[in-house]
Amino acid sequence: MSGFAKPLKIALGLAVIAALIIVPMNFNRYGLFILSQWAVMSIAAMGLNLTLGYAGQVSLAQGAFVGIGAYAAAIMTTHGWPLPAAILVAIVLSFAIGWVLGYPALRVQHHYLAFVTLAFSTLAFLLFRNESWLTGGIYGISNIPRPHIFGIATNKPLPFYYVCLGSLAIVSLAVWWLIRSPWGRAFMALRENPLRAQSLGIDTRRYTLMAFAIGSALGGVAGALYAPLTQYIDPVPFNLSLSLDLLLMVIVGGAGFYFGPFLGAMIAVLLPEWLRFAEGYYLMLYAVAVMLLLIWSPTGILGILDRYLAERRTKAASALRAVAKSRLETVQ
Amino acid sequence: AFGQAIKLANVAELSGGGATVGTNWKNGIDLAIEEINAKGGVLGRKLEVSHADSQSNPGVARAQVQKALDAEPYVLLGPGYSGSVKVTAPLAAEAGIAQIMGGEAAELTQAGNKFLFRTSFGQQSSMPKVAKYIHDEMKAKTVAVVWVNNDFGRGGRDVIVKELDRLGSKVVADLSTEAGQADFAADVGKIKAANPDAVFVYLNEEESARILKELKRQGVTAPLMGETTLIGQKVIELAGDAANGARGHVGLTTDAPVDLVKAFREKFSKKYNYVPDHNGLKGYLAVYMVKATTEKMGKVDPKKFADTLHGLTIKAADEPGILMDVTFSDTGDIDRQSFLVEVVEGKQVVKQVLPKVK
Amino acid sequence: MSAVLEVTDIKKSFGGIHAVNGVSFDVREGEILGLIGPNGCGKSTLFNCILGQLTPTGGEVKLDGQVVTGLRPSELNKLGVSRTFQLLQVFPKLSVRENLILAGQEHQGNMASRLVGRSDAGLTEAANQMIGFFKLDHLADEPAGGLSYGQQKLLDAAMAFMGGPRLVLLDEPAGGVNPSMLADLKERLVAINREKNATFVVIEHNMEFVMSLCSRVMVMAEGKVLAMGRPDEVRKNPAVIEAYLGH
Amino acid sequence: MSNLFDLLVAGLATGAIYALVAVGFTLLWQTSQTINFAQGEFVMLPAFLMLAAMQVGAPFWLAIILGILLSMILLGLAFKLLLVDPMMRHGVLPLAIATMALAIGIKEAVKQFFSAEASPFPSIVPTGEVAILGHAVSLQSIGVLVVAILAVLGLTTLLNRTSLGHQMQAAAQNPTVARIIGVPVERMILLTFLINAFLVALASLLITPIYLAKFSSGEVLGQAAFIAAIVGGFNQVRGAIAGGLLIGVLDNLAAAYVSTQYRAAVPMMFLIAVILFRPQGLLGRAEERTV
Amino acid sequence: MSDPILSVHNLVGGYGKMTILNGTTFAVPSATITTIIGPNGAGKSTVFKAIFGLLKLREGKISFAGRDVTNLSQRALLNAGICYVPQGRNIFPELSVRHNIELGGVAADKGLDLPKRIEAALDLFPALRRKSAQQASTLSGGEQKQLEIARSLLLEPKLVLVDEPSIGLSPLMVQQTFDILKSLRDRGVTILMIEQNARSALEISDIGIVLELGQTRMVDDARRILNDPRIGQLFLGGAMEESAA
Ligand SMILES: Nc1ncnc2c1ncn2[C@@H]1O[C@H](COP(=O)(O)OP(=O)(O)OP(=O)(O)O)[C@@H](O)[C@H]1O
Ligand SMILES: Nc1ncnc2c1ncn2[C@@H]1O[C@H](COP(=O)(O)OP(=O)(O)OP(=O)(O)O)[C@@H](O)[C@H]1O
Ligand SMILES: [Mg+2]
Ligand SMILES: [Mg+2]
Repeated sequence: MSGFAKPLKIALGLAVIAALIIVPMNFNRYGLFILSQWAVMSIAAMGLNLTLGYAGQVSLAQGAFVGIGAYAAAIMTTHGWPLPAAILVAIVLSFAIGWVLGYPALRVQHHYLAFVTLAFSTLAFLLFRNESWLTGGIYGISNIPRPHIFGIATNKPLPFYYVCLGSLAIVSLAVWWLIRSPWGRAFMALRENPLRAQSLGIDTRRYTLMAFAIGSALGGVAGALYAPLTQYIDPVPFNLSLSLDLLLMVIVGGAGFYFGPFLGAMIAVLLPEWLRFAEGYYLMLYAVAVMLLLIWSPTGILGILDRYLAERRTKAASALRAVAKSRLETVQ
Repeated sequence: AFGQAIKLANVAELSGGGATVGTNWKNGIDLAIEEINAKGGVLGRKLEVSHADSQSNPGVARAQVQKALDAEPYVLLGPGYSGSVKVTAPLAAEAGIAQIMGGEAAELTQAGNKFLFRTSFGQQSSMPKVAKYIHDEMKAKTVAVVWVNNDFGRGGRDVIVKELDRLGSKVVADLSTEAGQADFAADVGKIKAANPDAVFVYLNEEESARILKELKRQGVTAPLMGETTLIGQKVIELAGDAANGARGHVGLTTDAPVDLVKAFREKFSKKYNYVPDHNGLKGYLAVYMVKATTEKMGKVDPKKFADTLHGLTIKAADEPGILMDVTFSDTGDIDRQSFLVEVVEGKQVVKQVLPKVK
Repeated sequence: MSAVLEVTDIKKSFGGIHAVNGVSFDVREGEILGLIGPNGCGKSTLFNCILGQLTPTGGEVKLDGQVVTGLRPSELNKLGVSRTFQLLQVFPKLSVRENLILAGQEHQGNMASRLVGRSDAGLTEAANQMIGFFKLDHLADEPAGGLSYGQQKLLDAAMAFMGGPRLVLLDEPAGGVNPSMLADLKERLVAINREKNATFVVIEHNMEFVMSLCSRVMVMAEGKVLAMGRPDEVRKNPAVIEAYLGH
Repeated sequence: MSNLFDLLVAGLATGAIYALVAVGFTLLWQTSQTINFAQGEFVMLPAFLMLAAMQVGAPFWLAIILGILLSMILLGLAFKLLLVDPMMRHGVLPLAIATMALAIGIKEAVKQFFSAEASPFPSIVPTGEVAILGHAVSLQSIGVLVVAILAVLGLTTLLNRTSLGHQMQAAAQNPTVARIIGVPVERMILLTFLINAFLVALASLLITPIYLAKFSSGEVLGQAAFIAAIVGGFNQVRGAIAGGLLIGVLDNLAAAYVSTQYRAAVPMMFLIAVILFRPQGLLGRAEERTV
Repeated sequence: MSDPILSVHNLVGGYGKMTILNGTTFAVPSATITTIIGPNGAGKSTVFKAIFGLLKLREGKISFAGRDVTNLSQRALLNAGICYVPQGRNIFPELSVRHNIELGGVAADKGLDLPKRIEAALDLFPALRRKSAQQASTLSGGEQKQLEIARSLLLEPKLVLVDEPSIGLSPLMVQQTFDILKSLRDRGVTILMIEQNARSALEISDIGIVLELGQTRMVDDARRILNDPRIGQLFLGGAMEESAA
């Protein structure tokens, strides 16, 4: 990056953050709800981006982890536990289950792995639905309370939006830290060439399990926020289609790009809402929009940016090559 | 000549698992509004409705209802799925807007919500009638119950099992099935093995048609009892011969021996090219409930709407759009005549008219 | 000199094919052992068995007298054994520098410290030196997948040295590498061998390279050891000429 | 015991349907390394094309021909040109996601332009039943099974025995090299998708009378077929038959002997077991050498 | 020597915005073996890709047998009589060895007796015959290269572009491969080869080309290049030859 780009980037980031804090203050309840949903889905998608985008482990179970987090939070908070405790439990639970789900990834990859996780996601749905003693079964759990944070009630949409946004901020920072640490590089090594990675001392087993567990834990966090957001949960929203939606967010945003999930969640959560003017045709339009986007840039929205940056970089490199001295000439 | 339009908001299952339900409901609403507006509207004002899709997902339903309420509608229509009703009813109540919905789960109107109204019998009022019929008329000592494992099926199953138990009929097979299930061989095999005196079938229309075929294929002879979803016209069309002999309790049916209902069916199929199921009727009624209530108040007053509708009896003679005389209880439940229907040679035949409770 | 690596009666078969059929040999501390043999005689498979990439059907591998058969490749690497691959194996989307940092990072600290420590694990300097040596400077920030064949081959070799290994198994490091670069590479190997007392086993079909580099040469044929000895002895061995060298 | 036989027969009948849909998955994988999440919708759509043709007055036979032709144009040619071409080079995932969106699009379009209701569909196989060992077996199911087996036999022969088939596989496994040695890669890919389109149209014709024509019927069908394909072996067309029949039977046995509430879980657990202990699937071919 | 059958004039192009070829120019006479040498990353393989239409050129012209063939499709180039054996691993991993070889004949003229040529190719590489039913991916590195060479022998080309055939081959196999190339030349086929095994390659070549930084630095008689001390020092690893000798 050239010298002026960095301050520019920081300024842009600050502007976006300020906008996310200030602009929604005069949104109506619906707008705030959708924006909160965006924040929650961004968290879940960030988890999947870690598992899939960075570590290359295809998972069709992220929706199930959102479900696990949501049920953990719903059950605990309706029994009087505070939300932070519930989030903690959601994290631990999804981390542990994600870890176990990672084991198949040690044996199989790619589409096979996708189907193991798909099966898991179906099993999770059946458990949510059939184990009524715990989950309320098909009737679900209603009257999920929203928390008091520092003594402030978040029943109203705006305060709860800030809860979601704050959580998103914390998660974003944690993920940023993670992927720029050597762990992030090791995750990418899993994705790019696990064979070579092994022979360089990278404990591919442990990193694979970690990638699954951490990604799943973020799914759990998202779920634990989703429950108080809708204040009612039943098994249906956590079926396979949520996992597929999250996958769509990651790919459309740009798998393996830090900001991909934010944009992907925007496409998946906000775009259908913008298209609602088309009434009965809105989902059709949405489908077409997603296809066009992928036709335009199969590597996702950020793939376009990446291509642009790569071009700039290679231009510089080829200029270097053009002025490089021939060895034959130097001898002459 | 018209004053400002009266704005209704509809949030329904227009895509996802409940798309058929929601689409029928929406079409019913549109038909009613078209009729009413053609005849001069309500109190001289036109009706307008906005439709929003809940994607059969409670979270989305909540967002859409919020959006609808932010626009301050006169009355909120929908949703149809009980879960979605549960998540949205508190919002409407908080906004003080009446909500006329399609859900049938028993508990919906039992939470003391003063703004929620049904368009059909709740399962708590229909299932006892069915149980009584199975016990008294079919003389069934043993019953097999087949239900679809979603909130609709599960809700009905829970009430009927309790009722049958109370009446002394034994449930010998309690079979859950999946929405969209295609293969009922195993379920029917289990019914056959249990050899019950009667079978209660509580599935969606298409699955009903499939299980009817399979019951016939495996030669199950026990009498079949169900709800509208077992003996509706759609099912008969899809199941053919296999539907013959099936019986059902019908709160609302397009085949009711009522002229107004028949006329409705004509109009609906003419406009949309298919025969509506009971959800089409429910949507249609919901709009006429708005009309009748408003005319009763003599003004468009969202705050007083719910109060007025509680305890209101609407007579078909006064308001033909309501199709049959109906009374609303203080909890928002509905009371109306209903029918016991049997499929005979591909036609619904009314065997019995069950009078209003009160 | 003691044996760093002892391989006893290693066997590997795929279905009915006996790719490696009972191979035993020692590698002495500080030596450079050449491994040659006709195509398909089992050299790469032998490497894969030693390194835990394949599970041998039979036999035993000892490192410093400890049995290491069954250890995973990453565990062996942590014990100081590194390797290169015959077919190109780099991380195509990571830059050349990132490839090299990756190659060294697991040898710095432990897993927890790598999470909180420096993001380059303090390896940028070492990586840059390596880049300089292999003349990849102008490509340091390019994705490795965009390198030419020979450059990727060199990068693969460079990665093997990043962790400061004591035993390196090189599978055809010279293939596709320009002869003058190869001369540099050879010097480098010799230097590391002398200064760090690192041990090498080199599979190569480039006879000049093998004969001038190695202190001993092992010849394989059809999954078995055909000959073992000093380069000049092996070169004159009629069986070796017949099976491998030609003329 | 007779009950068990009934279950097996019913399971095989359902399984045959899964198999017929799964053939397309395995074909696409083997000859283009793509995964089509809209395959269920691909099977749903042709029936509606045929219904539409009949609504404007075409006789059934003509509607079938029109339906197949239209499917090959829409689901074969257009699909290949518009979605597959730009995305294929970028790996499995982008196209998989695009086909997910396509599935939504197809479903919504059918719902919007046709109906949200299920419609009956005429059967080209006589609707009667034959008695096998004293048990009624529907002719329709037999028809589906026969066509599925023929499709697999035909495709296996094509792919494994003919130069055309080898070229199709080569184009999938290494398109650049295939081009270099003169394989008309574009044409091979087009052929793949045309065959798939023909197969789904055929499947639609046979399955819809049993499943009913409904915009949402592709969801269940697509997923079941997917699982069948994996269980049978994703990289071999023949896997579809084994997987389809097995999943069909297993599903029925699970409902009968395990629990109806958890019936969907049994094929899933079986799937997990297969993948973990025989990842290539029952009839699949082991993955290639990696080191 | 006869007229050039292939001439490459002022090629400029690369990958994306990256320029690799900076005006590469050379000509290859008919029925010769011409070897291109140069450091890693010089752009040798890129030249081949450009000739074979796999790389969009920004400038320059390629003519073959008097015809402009710049940016033609691969099939058209094959039909014109050019065949290309790329660097690295270029097999169809999940097809059997035999099917891999058979695919080499896809672009063959009707007149060729393919079954016979396949047998002949398998005769040259006994290892492949032994493993003809195996999946190609299970072959060893060198065997995979043999497979590619065998595959390329099915056609009757006028010009063969072969990129570093010796990588991974045992000395015996290298000899044999070079012998095959020589016999092809003797039958009038033109060979354009890239080799890092430069000494052996130049020994069987008629012409040598030195490529550096995407430009042709020298085109000369192969012997003269082989004996040029500067070239030896820079590109042939002069030092190594001494220590080996
Ligand atoms: N696919 C690619 N994308 C981007 N850059 C590339 C790509 N392939 C090659 N390059 C660049 O082009 C330059 C020339 O590559 P090329 O493969 O032509 O070299 P070469 O002369 O064949 O080298 P070698 O002897 O190592 O095979 C290299 O510097 C490399 O970085
Ligand atoms: N997964 C496998 N399945 C079947 N056969 C295999 C497999 N892996 C290797 N082989 C066979 O084992 C033999 C040895 O292969 P290996 O790669 O070890 O040879 P190599 O000595 O390294 O040859 P090269 O010099 O060509 O690299 C070969 O004949 C190969 O066909
Ligand atoms: Mg090898
Ligand atoms: Mg090259």
